[in-house]
Amino acid sequence: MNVILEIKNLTRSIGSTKILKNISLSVQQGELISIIGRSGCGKTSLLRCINCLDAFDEGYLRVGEIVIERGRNCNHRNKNNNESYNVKAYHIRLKVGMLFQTLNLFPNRTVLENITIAPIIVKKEPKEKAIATALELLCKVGLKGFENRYPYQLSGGQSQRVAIARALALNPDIMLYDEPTSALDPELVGEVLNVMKDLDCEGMTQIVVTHAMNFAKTASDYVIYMEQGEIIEMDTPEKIFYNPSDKRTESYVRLFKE
Amino acid sequence: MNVILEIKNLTRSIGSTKILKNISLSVQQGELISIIGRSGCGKTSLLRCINCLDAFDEGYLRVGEIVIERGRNCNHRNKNNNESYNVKAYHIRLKVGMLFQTLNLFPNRTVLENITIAPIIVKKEPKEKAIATALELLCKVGLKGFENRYPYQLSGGQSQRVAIARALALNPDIMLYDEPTSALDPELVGEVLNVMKDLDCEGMTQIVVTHAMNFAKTASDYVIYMEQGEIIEMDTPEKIFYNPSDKRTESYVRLFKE
Amino acid sequence: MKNTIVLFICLHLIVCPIAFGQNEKTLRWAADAEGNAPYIFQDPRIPTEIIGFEVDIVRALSEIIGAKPVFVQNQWDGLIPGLYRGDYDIAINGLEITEDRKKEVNFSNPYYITYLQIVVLRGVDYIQSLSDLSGRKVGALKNSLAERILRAKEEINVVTYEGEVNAFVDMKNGRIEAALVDAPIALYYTATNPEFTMVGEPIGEISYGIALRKEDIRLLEKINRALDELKRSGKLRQILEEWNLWNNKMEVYLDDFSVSKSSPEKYRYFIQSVSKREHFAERIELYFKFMPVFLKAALITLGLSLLSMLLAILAGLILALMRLYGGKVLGFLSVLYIEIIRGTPLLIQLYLIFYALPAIGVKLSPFLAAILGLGFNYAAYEAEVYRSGFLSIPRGQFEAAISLGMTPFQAIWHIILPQTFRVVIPPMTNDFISLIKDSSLVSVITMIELTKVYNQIASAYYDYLGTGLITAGLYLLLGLPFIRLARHFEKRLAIETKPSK
Amino acid sequence: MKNTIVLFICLHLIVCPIAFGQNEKTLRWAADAEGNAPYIFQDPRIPTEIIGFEVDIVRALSEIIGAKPVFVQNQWDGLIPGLYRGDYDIAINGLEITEDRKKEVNFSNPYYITYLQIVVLRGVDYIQSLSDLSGRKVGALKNSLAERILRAKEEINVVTYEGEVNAFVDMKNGRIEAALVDAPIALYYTATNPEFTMVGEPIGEISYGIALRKEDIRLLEKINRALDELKRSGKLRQILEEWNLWNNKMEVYLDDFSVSKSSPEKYRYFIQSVSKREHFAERIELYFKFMPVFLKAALITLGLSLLSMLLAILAGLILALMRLYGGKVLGFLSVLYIEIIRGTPLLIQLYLIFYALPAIGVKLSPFLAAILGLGFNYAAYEAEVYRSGFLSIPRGQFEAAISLGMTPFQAIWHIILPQTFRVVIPPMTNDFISLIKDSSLVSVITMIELTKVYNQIASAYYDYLGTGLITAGLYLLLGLPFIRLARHFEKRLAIETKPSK
Ligand SMILES: Nc1ncnc2c1ncn2[C@@H]1O[C@H](COP(=O)(O)OP(=O)(O)OP(=O)(O)O)[C@@H](O)[C@H]1O
Ligand SMILES: Nc1ncnc2c1ncn2[C@@H]1O[C@H](COP(=O)(O)OP(=O)(O)OP(=O)(O)O)[C@@H](O)[C@H]1O
Ligand SMILES: [Mg+2]
Ligand SMILES: [Mg+2]
Repeated sequence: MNVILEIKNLTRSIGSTKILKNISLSVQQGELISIIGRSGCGKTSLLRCINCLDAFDEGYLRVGEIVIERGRNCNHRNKNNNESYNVKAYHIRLKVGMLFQTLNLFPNRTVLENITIAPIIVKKEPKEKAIATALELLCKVGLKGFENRYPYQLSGGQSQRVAIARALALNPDIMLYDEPTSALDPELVGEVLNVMKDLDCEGMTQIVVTHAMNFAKTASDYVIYMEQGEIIEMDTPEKIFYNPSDKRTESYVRLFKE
Repeated sequence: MNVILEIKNLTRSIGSTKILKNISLSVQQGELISIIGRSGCGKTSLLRCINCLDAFDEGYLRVGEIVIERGRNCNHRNKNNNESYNVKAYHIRLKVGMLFQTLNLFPNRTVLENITIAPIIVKKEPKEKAIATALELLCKVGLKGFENRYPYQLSGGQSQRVAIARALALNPDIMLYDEPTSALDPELVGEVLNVMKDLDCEGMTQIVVTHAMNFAKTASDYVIYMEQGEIIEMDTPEKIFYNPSDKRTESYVRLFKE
Repeated sequence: MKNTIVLFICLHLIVCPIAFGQNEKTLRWAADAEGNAPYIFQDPRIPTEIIGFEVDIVRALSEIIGAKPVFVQNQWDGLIPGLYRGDYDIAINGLEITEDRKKEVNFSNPYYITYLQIVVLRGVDYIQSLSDLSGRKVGALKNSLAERILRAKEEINVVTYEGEVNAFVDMKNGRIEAALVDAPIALYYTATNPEFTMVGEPIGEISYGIALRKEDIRLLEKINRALDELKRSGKLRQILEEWNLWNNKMEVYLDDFSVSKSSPEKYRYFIQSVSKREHFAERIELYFKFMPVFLKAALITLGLSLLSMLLAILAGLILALMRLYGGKVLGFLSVLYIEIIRGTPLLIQLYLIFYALPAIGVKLSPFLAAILGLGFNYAAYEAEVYRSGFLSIPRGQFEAAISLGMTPFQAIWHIILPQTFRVVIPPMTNDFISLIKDSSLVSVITMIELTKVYNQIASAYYDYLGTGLITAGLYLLLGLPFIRLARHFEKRLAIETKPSK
Repeated sequence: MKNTIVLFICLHLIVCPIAFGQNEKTLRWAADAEGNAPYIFQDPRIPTEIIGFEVDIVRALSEIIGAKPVFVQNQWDGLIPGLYRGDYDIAINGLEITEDRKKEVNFSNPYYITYLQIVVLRGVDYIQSLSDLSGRKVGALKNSLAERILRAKEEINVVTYEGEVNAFVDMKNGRIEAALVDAPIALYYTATNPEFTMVGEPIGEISYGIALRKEDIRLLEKINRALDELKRSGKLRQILEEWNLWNNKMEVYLDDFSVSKSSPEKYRYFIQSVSKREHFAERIELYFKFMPVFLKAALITLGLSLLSMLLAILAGLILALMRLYGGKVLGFLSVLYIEIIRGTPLLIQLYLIFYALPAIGVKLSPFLAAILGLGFNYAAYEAEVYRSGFLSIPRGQFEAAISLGMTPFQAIWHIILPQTFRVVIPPMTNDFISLIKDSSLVSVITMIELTKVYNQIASAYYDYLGTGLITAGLYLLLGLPFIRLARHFEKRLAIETKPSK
């Protein structure tokens, strides 16, 4: 199969604290991966590194054919190649979509504009087509009729769904979701889940940070358990939840089986 | 028993759409109430009205001995008494604490300052005492050692817990939580739940908006189900989840029993 | 001020010796329309037109030469520097032919010869001649023939003035008893201000000539030949008669003692148009008549301010982007520009652009120079305003934009910049109002804007207070629509961008 | 400018007739230290001190009267208006007793009588007396006795100047051949500038007197009595001899023909201190000597700017809060204030505060008036800057604060305001830099700040370019620490308030 995302020995520190330690990971095209772990274990940080929003200190990152390598051995080369880092990061972000934990909707634009602006500017889609896609997506996340509202006129859950629609509108190769259902009621969680499953069928690669264990259990091909900036275990849901190989994973999943 | 919060026929419209319709509610001291309902049904709006952040159009609101009455019949009186409205709102907010869905931490202050500033300014607590309380609360929510961080240095779940601690530091008579555990992993949800239960034992009145049905089921004295700005049903968890009297409630709770 | 003036003089000496080729098909002539009747002044009925006997002479001359006359406004003091800057080819504005001036410029043959005249308040019958002035306070224009003549009589207490009008006002207030002024001014002023009257015989002799650059020998010859033609054909006499300026000196000069041929129509036109009105209502009417000129000047000030502000807003944006996202080199250049431009006076910047740039071959029109000077000065300030706007936008917005696949530039342009408007509008409105006021500085580079027109009209109609209030009001009004507009924008933006909950 | 000057004159006429009681225990005396040696000028060695023979006379007089002399700096042109504003009781600064001036003020008996002297370039031996000036260009101070005397000779081509120094400079440049100036100036200037020399006999007679308000008859008597005492005791002669100013006219006036009693120590002191240095290094040394004075003036400008900015920042905050949260009435008042103050020129506001407020009993010191004028003007601008800052803070911050039980005021003060700093610092730095430059306007209300000191020193040492560059550099430097400080703050705030993810 086709490994679309590959990470090797990725490390990121802020000041003296390492918030990502020696992360290695490879994701094949079309997989749906869940990341679980305690609050503050580095899930968001990992997603931000994959999307090149934060630069890592050392390690290897490949998305499609684009490779970014950093670290002690190639420090020197990279300093001169700063320009090329930015260009590569740009091309990676073109392939990768992201839903932020803080949503970051554009407050001065309507829901529709929030969703269509990137396709129009980045992909040079004709306006009509962008609007049609946007309306379809809004319908899917249950926000038909909200297209002319401004973000301040939305409830928490509505904002979250707009942000999902905005990220999906670009139809990226890889989608990163940071707690996509945190503000949603169980009914909507189901609907968003259906959207993701559809995308899974269409072959999109998806990585979901989530605290909803049921979701991780039922929907994902693989589950990653993180602790203190490290990937402890990555395996199928069955293995992770019922037969974890690491003790730390075991003690974590036991917590909510009780 | 002592009815500490009473709402009668409260209505709030934005433009032509009514987002809260004819809300009536009475809460006795020491109760823990959950509010559930679909995204966009008006849960946040109701909390904001109780905390006098948004003014309602018509209705009656009593918190402790403070009464605010608004509406067609008393419109005239209230216009002249705008001053007194602000004063009353201020006194209500003194009694009521609130956790925002968007958290709204103060970005230019450390975690400790975020928590201690209100007690020091509002309650004129001595600084040492405020700090002691704050450290205790941080410990309770699992954030020992984070007191000198700035909000931008926190993860999503960490921020949420700081916001909870900040609201609790004032030790209000009534606490309103807007989705207090949305960004927390199951382990932390349990811990926060314990904090709430402790407070419940200490006699604090608490109202929690939540999508975590388990939480609503197990922890609360009463559950309120809202739909489209209306309170459909308010009853004990057992009744709401296993024997709802309204069809709409039934169809909603059925959704996630499957 | 003193220091800036000294600096100016230094700059001037550096810059002025450069001359520019003249265009053969047009005759660019300069004068100061902030002058007095009957030389060159604003038509009291159609204040957008300039008229005067010198205007007529220039028209007639250019017809003979076969060139199109193009009027260039310049401050009287700057008429000769302007010649050498190459802004025009000739200057004509009651320039007396004196030895001093002859050292700097070439003069044509005189086109008019006149004399001095004593002016007193009507009813002061004890003054009838120069000798009656002994022991009295008498006013004269500073550095004029009149002053020299009066100083020659020791017993006379001479008071000198910057403009004749000031002398007349002082006379009315009783501070002087008589004034000795050029005859044309005496004639026109007394005719329109009946409380004054001319007394006594003509005194002295004054010749007015057209000033040209020393090196323009060929043009001088042409002008002199054309003047001869004017004299010969009787056209010069006709012009002077129309303005009621024909006199014995001219009779002798032109050797033409025949009877009058033309009636003084233009003189009458002026007298009828300007004659002092005593009623308040008529004064108001007069103000209404000025209005078009004021409005036109206000429009120029407005256009100037708007274009400068536009430039400042654009250049400021570029500077701010350079500083924030341009890396070390561009960022440093931007900071350097900002600090140097903010640190030095606008006046000197304007002067350099207008008078020093031609030395390196860049010769700008006053309007363009004014816009560039004001615009690039304010750009330094706007850059900082933008920067504060950019800093106010949460970083999450930028991250969201680039994670949607935008380039950093697209993110800034489409996402961040529109959100800064709300924050930058109030300080930019501040700066725009300052700019409107600062725009009056550009009169140093010969731009005619509101303040300049105020000076022109006030001195032409001898009314400083009323026109002064109108001018002040206009300045205030100029800013208001933009304050309103800014407020309107702010309100709209406030609706659109209420912070999401 | 013309219009503002006319307005000033109007204001002045309204304001000046008010007199103020004088304090009997101090003698407030005014002069312009931007003058020439030997009258009143800055000590070349200790530039913080003012010295001069008039200083000595005033000291001696006050000792006799038994009052403490208090020096008040005032522009020379404004010495008489200042008297009537009540800023001081006497003015003494080479004021020639003339008929004109006598109409406005009372003069004491003369304290010094002198004459005019011809000054030429050394080596010009064809000029030895007044009659040798025929047919030549001769310089004189405008409106002075010298001018009147020269004008009396028709053959002389008189060139008038605002200050004697300008005449000397022009002479060096060959534009005039001689100058006729007051003897003390001739003496001191030629002594320190050996390329010039005095020639010929004393010409004419000039008497200097002390000017007082018309109504201060008693003080006049006191002063005259004290002057008599000075004359009688020989103290006056001693002072004049120390300054090398004793002359035949004074011998006659004091009827004292005895031999010299004191040596001209102070004259020598001055000559030795100032004598023109020809070496570059020595000139630099001279600049170093000026430095303390410049720095002191820079400190005043700085203090003035800082205090004004502080006021502007505080008042601006109040205005912004009124506008944003003050309800209809306060909000309207705030908008009104902002628009009117932004819409009218600072110069007029300063003048009103200084000259019109005393009419309603509020008499402010120049320093205070300057701070209030600048501060309240800039407050209007800062108010808008604050407003933009407030608008940039998400409403959630305010809601979080009040839901924690804060009053709206507490929420704004403790939560919102600190967060606005980041946004308001760049535009406020802009405004502070503008304010430093605008602060030079306050010299119209007799404040001595950097620009004023520059004019004083430049005219005292006849050096405009060098001192001009120093001044310009100081202005630039004044702003820099604040730009740095602002940048430092910004950086700190940027760390603290990175938008939370
Ligand atoms: N700027 C920073 N400075 C210091 N520490 C930081 C900074 N940003 C993040 N951290 C720390 O890095 C760790 C990982 O943060 P991250 O946001 O990735 O957590 P997370 O797994 O997403 O948690 P959550 O589930 O609560 O969102 C946290 O402990 C956080 O406190
Ligand atoms: N300013 C506004 N203008 C128009 N409609 C608004 C505005 N604010 C809120 N609404 C609407 O009011 C309804 C109630 O909003 P509210 O935030 O109370 O929902 P909620 O129950 O908290 O939802 P969630 O669970 O998604 O947070 C929503 O449908 C929302 O779209
Ligand atoms: Mg996270
Ligand atoms: Mg909500």
